[in-house]
Amino acid sequence: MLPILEVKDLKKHYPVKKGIFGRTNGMAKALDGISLTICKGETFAIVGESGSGKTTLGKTVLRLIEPTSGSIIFDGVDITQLGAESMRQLKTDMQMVYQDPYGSLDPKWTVGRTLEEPLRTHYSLSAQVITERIHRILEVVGLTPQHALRYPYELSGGQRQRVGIARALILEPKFIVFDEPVSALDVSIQAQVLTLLEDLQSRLSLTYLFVSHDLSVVRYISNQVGVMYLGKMMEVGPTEALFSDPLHPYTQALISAIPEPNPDKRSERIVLSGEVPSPRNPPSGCVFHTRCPKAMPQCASIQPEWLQISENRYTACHLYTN
Amino acid sequence: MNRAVWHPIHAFLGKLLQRRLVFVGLVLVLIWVVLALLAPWLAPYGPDAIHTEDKLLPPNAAYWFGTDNFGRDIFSRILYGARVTVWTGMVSIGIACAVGIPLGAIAGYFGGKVGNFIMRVMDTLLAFPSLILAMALAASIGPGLFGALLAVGIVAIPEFARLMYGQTVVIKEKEFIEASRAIGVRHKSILFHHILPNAVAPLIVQITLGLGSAVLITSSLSFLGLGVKPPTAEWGAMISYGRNYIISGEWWMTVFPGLAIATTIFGFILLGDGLRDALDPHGRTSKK
Amino acid sequence: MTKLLEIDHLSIEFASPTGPIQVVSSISLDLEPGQTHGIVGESGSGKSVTSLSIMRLLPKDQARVVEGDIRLQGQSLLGMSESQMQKVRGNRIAFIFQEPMTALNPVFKIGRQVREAIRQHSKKSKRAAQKEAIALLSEVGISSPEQIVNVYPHQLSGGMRQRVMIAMAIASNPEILIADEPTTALDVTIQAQILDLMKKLQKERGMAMILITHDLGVVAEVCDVVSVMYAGQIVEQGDVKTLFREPKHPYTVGLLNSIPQFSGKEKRLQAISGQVPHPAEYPAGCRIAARCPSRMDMCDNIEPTLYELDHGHRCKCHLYRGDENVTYS
Amino acid sequence: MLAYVLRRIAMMVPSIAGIIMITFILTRVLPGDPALMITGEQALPEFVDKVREQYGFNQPLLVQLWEYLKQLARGDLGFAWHTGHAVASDFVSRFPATIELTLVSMVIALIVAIPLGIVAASRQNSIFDHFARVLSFIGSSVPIFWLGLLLIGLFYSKLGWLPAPMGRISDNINPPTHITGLYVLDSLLSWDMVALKDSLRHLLLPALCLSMGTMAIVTKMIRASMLEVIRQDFMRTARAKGLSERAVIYKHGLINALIPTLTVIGLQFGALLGGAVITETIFVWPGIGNYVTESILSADYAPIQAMTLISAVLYGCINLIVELLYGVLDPRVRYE
Amino acid sequence: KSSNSQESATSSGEPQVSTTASAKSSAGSTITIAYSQGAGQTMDPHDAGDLTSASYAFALYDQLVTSGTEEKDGKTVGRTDKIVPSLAESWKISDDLTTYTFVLHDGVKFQSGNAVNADAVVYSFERAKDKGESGSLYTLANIKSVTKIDDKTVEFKLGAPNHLFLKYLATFSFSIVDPSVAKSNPDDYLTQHSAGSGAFILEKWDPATEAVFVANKNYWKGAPKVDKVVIKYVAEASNRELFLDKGDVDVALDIPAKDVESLSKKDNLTISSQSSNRIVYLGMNAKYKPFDQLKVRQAINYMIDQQKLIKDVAYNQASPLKSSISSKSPAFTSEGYEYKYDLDKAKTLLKEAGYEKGFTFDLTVNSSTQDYEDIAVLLKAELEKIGVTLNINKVAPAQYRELINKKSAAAYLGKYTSLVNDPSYHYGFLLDSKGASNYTGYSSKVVDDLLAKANVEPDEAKRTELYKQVQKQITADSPWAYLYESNLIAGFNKDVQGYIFYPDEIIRFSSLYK
Ligand SMILES: Nc1ncnc2c1ncn2[C@@H]1O[C@H](COP(=O)(O)OP(=O)(O)OP(=O)(O)O)[C@@H](O)[C@H]1O
Ligand SMILES: Nc1ncnc2c1ncn2[C@@H]1O[C@H](COP(=O)(O)OP(=O)(O)OP(=O)(O)O)[C@@H](O)[C@H]1O
Ligand SMILES: [Mg+2]
Ligand SMILES: [Mg+2]
Repeated sequence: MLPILEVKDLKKHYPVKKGIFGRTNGMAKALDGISLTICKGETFAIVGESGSGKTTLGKTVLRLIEPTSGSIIFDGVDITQLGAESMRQLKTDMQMVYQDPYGSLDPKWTVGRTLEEPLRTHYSLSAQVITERIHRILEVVGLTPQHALRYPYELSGGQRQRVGIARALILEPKFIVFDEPVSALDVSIQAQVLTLLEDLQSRLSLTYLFVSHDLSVVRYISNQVGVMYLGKMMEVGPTEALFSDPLHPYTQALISAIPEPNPDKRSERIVLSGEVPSPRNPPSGCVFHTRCPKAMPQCASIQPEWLQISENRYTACHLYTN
Repeated sequence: MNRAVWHPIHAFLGKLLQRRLVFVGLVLVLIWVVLALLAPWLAPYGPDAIHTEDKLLPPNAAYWFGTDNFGRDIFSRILYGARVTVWTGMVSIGIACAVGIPLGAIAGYFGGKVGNFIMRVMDTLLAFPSLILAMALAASIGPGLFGALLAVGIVAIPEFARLMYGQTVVIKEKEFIEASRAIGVRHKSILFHHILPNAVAPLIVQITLGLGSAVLITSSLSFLGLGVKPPTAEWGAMISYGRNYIISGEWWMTVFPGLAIATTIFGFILLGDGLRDALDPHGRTSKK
Repeated sequence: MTKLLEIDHLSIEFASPTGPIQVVSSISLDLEPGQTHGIVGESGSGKSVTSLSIMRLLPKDQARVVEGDIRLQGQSLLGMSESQMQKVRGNRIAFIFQEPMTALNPVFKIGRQVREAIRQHSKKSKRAAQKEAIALLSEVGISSPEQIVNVYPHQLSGGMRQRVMIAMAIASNPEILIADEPTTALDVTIQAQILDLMKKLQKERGMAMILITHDLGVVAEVCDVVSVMYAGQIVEQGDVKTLFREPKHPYTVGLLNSIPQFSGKEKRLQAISGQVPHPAEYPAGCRIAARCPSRMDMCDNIEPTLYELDHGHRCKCHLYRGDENVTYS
Repeated sequence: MLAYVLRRIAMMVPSIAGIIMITFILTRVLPGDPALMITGEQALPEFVDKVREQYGFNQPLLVQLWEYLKQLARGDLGFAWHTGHAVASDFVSRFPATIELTLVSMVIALIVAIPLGIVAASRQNSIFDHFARVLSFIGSSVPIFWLGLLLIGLFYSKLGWLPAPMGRISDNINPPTHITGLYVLDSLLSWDMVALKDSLRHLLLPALCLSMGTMAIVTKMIRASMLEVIRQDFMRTARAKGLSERAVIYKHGLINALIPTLTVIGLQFGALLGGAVITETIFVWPGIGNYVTESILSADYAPIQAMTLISAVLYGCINLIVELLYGVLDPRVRYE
Repeated sequence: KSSNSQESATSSGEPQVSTTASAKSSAGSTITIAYSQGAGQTMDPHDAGDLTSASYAFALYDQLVTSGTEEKDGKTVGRTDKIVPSLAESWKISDDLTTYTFVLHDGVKFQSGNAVNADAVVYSFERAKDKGESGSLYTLANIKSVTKIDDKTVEFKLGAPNHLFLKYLATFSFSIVDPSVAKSNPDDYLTQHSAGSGAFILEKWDPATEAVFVANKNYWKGAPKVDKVVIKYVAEASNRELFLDKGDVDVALDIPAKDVESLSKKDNLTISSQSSNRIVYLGMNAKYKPFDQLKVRQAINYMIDQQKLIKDVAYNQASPLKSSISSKSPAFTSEGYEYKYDLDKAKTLLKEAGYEKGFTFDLTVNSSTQDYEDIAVLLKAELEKIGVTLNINKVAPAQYRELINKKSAAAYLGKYTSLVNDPSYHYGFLLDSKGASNYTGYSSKVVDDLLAKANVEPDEAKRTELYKQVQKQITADSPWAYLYESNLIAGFNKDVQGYIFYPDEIIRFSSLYK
């Protein structure tokens, strides 16, 4: 399949400011050399614990955050080189859906006005066309035209998230980044949104970058999964393969940590000790070695390379170095 | 809370009227505004009409609040004074808004060196005790109504700039702002259509409270002789004038204009406080 | 036999501008010593209100118990004076809150806060309490407790804070530990650590536990008994294994079908349509009727009772009226 | 920490420079010819010119500014011709009076406001709460100059309970040994009870009058932040430990509620300095406020400039102190 | 020409001369006086330019000659137009009227113990010459030289005969200071310290609050009858009254006219309200339209109802002003003053001047005097009747001084009190076309010539005649509208004695006792 997005060695380092004169002493490496390829029509999921850089990755790919280095090739164009205006126009192709269904809609705007904004920003359309498109998109996401007149506080969380999705869809993009779109929602609503996303993808042949920390959701929705830890990619692979046969000890631990509601399917659990270190002060060598149950002496000093294990499977771990 | 089905205005009014104190405030402010508007029809005498034969009369049937040393009717003067007060309040707060809000918004939204500079200047202005700054300004601009309201307006600028700055900094971090940027909306549009409307509530509160302090500062200036020119009926000036008469027992020359000032400010403060509660149930806007 | 804790047809109302709103309706549950009782349900279903009412920590001027009772070893908690209640809180019943970020006082050192929990219900000296605090912290898996007692909450990660909360909760050896979504705010790997810790402590100390969560997986792993709440009511209650193997209530079934099954992608998710109503708009009759795939006409008007099935398994659904023996799959 | 303080002080420099500029410009556009005011009414024009030259008023503004800066650099605040004294010596003799007035007002305000705010918040909508709220509303609505007049009218002229509002101590009583210049403090230090009593009696009305606004605002702030704190999770944690409501409020709530209030208290010093201008006029208090009013009315540059400069420095220092206190009270804030 | 030594005997009105006085004074007595202002003051007699500082100078220092007093209705009243010896025991005036030779009093000592001798006099005049305030007077007095003849004798040479030279010498500006103290200290030492031979010694001075003077027990004219005089600065008139009434002060100056009546009724108080040299007028600058027209200025004059002003503004504590000089001045005449309140006449005049519809003008008033505002308010109401709109431009003292000094006020309210009670001095400042205080810019060749002539006219009767002509001319030209002559009002507690009123408004507190 054709890659629509290729990210190569993407880095985002935040200066850590201290003191009132804002002297920079150190860098927080939110993204530290991420590479990945997403093919058309596919869902690429990013999982990882809090602070691992998932959101940063999602936003950097859209250049909502300026990368420190690396390239982002979207549809054959390296968008890190684009000027502000061309980047603005590219927004019709790349969109974003946010985690917080409460914070991502302007509380003073009706749904209709929120949906109108992207159209008005990019096209000059007649009021009638705009209304039509709004109504159409509302139906697409499972709302009714009446919802256009509502204010966000009059909607439930699931409905708001649908509005967020509608806002992203109304420009008919090819590629959408979802930043934890369901983690703020109740299970029953979460399922509604997930099925909606599935439907939309198949109907509109969209490509998703889906950020989540919930492995069950990721497993359900994605074709490819990337596991991140402290700004680095630990493992990438096709979903089924990765879940059934995780390569990296971190992936293994993550998968085993998920509570399983089915009492008949419980398995032995690997409980990781300690917590995620700060990206301002990441461990040397393999960033995971401080918590790794299989850590070896060289892990503390040598940074493992990005290895291709089999056709689609990559990982960075010394277990596979030879 | 997200499932509230009321219309926002109904909800707002409901909350507002729930509090009796706010209602008192609203009524007080409205009374003064109405009195100011209708002063020429309500006042039994002209504000400067001299009746030397009736000078220094205590409150009586003909002169409800008594008369001053020229036999001017204190009641009429207070009514006309309301016009001066309403007018200075509106114009000076208008000036403060017109300058302070854009400055704060620009500094908050774009930040950087310019923003830093703007806020530094505002902080510098805030470092002056406001009354002393107002006095120096009023004296520099030259006494009179114009000088006073300009001075009061300038003194209030940094507060609006600071408030708007704080609001902008908070709002611009909200996801819906980034969502708009993700769509490609331009900065100007974001500032006008997203940030400003979301900052309106605390601004309204600040305007209300600002009106209260404008009344206070204007009357203080007049009291110190830096405000309106005689014989303009202004409350602070009336008190200043009347203070010499307290000792000889003519308390009405001081007490009534003082009550007028106090009730006006009281009204604005109650209203502002109530608006804050109604517009922002968590009272978070009160802090920077 | 008197139960350790007994909630008996408890109903709670909140004051609102438009009149009182009942957010918890006639809830009953029992807790045996050493048992773990899970409460699951969607947001707003009344889980936290129920748990806070046991501690009598609901805001007095807003919340009111309109019906029912809560008994601790037969003694009514609702009838206690405030000072008697203070002897129960933290001593016989302890509490862990959802947000470890805000549940600790930001301006006091960890040591002081743990000490306070210790000394509140014993006459220990400050010294002794400090020692005990260190011991407790190490018991909850904090590696260098001597240092941790001297730091402030903001210097700790979420997982560490939750451990501190647990240490404070077990300080007086309570008979019951109520944990309101103790792991929701935590990462999966940390969540696993904390759940492990809680299971371990419970076993060691023989505490009974009420675990509130919306994660069915957590319930399945940790609890013995589970109550499923919906719109202020318990709709299904029973032994965890039975309930998860054979969910009876259409809502429970829907809930289980809503979770992406981890073990395979074969099944498409089956979402429950619609959403939880606001407490002010709870319908008459069965409260789930509008969202229920097996809705019957009677559901709209007649509220079902909690029907007893076997092994203490209860289900609040007209499908399980005694006369008809319909099963749902 | 020390480095932080030094850096903070360094940061005050641009702001103070700004203030020097603003004041300089403001005073120069003040209408009124100082040379005319320096010389008496009978002075012949040639003597007026002589004075103009002597003080450099005939120089271009930039030169005057430069001269002023040079003079400031020498630590010389200039000469106040309207009193005929060096500004510095005027300040030395008047500032303690203002400081004393301001501090005592602040103390009064806090003594009333803190308990009132706490009680109001912990018993929201109780009679205490209503009382506190109404009091704070009234406190910020009543103009000082009016209140002052009424207070004098009542307590001095009508009732005669308090001494004449004139100066800081009665004529027949010797001021306490000069240590700090604050009579109350000095008389305590030198254990001069007669002076203490008398100076307190003199202070009472002006300080009360000046404290009203601050009292109102601080009450309101304490109440608001206490209400905010009461909602916090950690308060519930404290209750869940079995702490009594009192302990919860005073041990856990108070300090958290005080922290945000600190800023407001710091800012209030500025307001008090402003309020002192009016209070001092009304109560004939021999402080700096009176002095500045006179200076503004008689276009006397040097004292106005000195006053704004000093109040800006004071303001900066108070803010710094507030910030440092913040660091002490709130462990989340640390300065290095 | 004549020795005036016998005059000192006749003018026994100097109460402090009495050597037995100190015996009467109660031990440890203090008199507290509330002044209306403390600003602008100095202790340096040569720098003094305001009434407050002037009163200090008179207490701390002596002059060669001083103002006399007279007994009137059983009260001692000061006569600034009558000169009596002080440090100079006698003097001779040369025939050409330009050389004055003074013989100093014997054995007079400064407070430091140094003798008051010819050197001290010479030094003091040297010093006065260079100071702003006294220097002006020095110039006006046209002193050419001051020479020591011997230790006791000093000779003054004038540039031209000057009939009011002795009156100049009696002003505080020509106080004799102790050269040894003044020279051995920095120049501004005297600003805050005293070095005189006067009745009082400065003990303590805080310009913000008070000045404390202690009696000079060795005062050569006899020690004062009090031990201490405390001056309190109380800006607010109401406070001064309050303090006076409560006994917190013994004397309060500048009592507002409106309270005279009520205060006089109080048993514990005496109110002294006496007509001073102060005149209050409305100046109109002919440079500005429409005041360039005589008829307009006359019309304004016809709109002045002096009786009403005196009643409603001055509460009868004033008297009508019928000339451009105080009625207590030598040579005063009200001849030629025909104005009286006449609305129709004013209207007619305006019509003739082409302002039938009236006009608008700004009246500049000084915010420091409440009377001004009141006058302005009344005038405004009056002028409205003839269609003239008066805007009251109330400004702070500094701005007021600037506006009127630069002659940029078209109309202003002014007051004037001649320190030297003589038309020559008065007009030299006010209405001579070169006068330093000629704020209306009045310039009349006739008046200038008459004044020049009068200045050198030795014969008093002829001079009086010339000054009468001056007054008539000015009244006819009407650069001013005359308002009133105001009283100086002071309040005393009943037990305070010895107050002597001087029309120059400067209080001499040395004579007070209780
Ligand atoms: N603007 C910023 N300045 C400095 N550091 C930042 C900034 N934004 C993010 N970071 C840091 O970068 C790291 C990655 O953050 P990011 O938000 O991408 O994590 P995440 O994986 O999305 O976490 P979560 O699951 O909590 O959303 C974090 O440690 C964060 O502290
Ligand atoms: N103080 C309060 N005032 C009014 N209503 C309240 C209050 N606290 C809770 N409620 C209402 O009670 C209902 C139950 O709330 P509760 O917090 O128990 O839900 P929950 O099941 O714990 O949800 P979550 O999973 O979101 O924590 C909700 O509808 C809520 O709006
Ligand atoms: Mg994120
Ligand atoms: Mg909850």
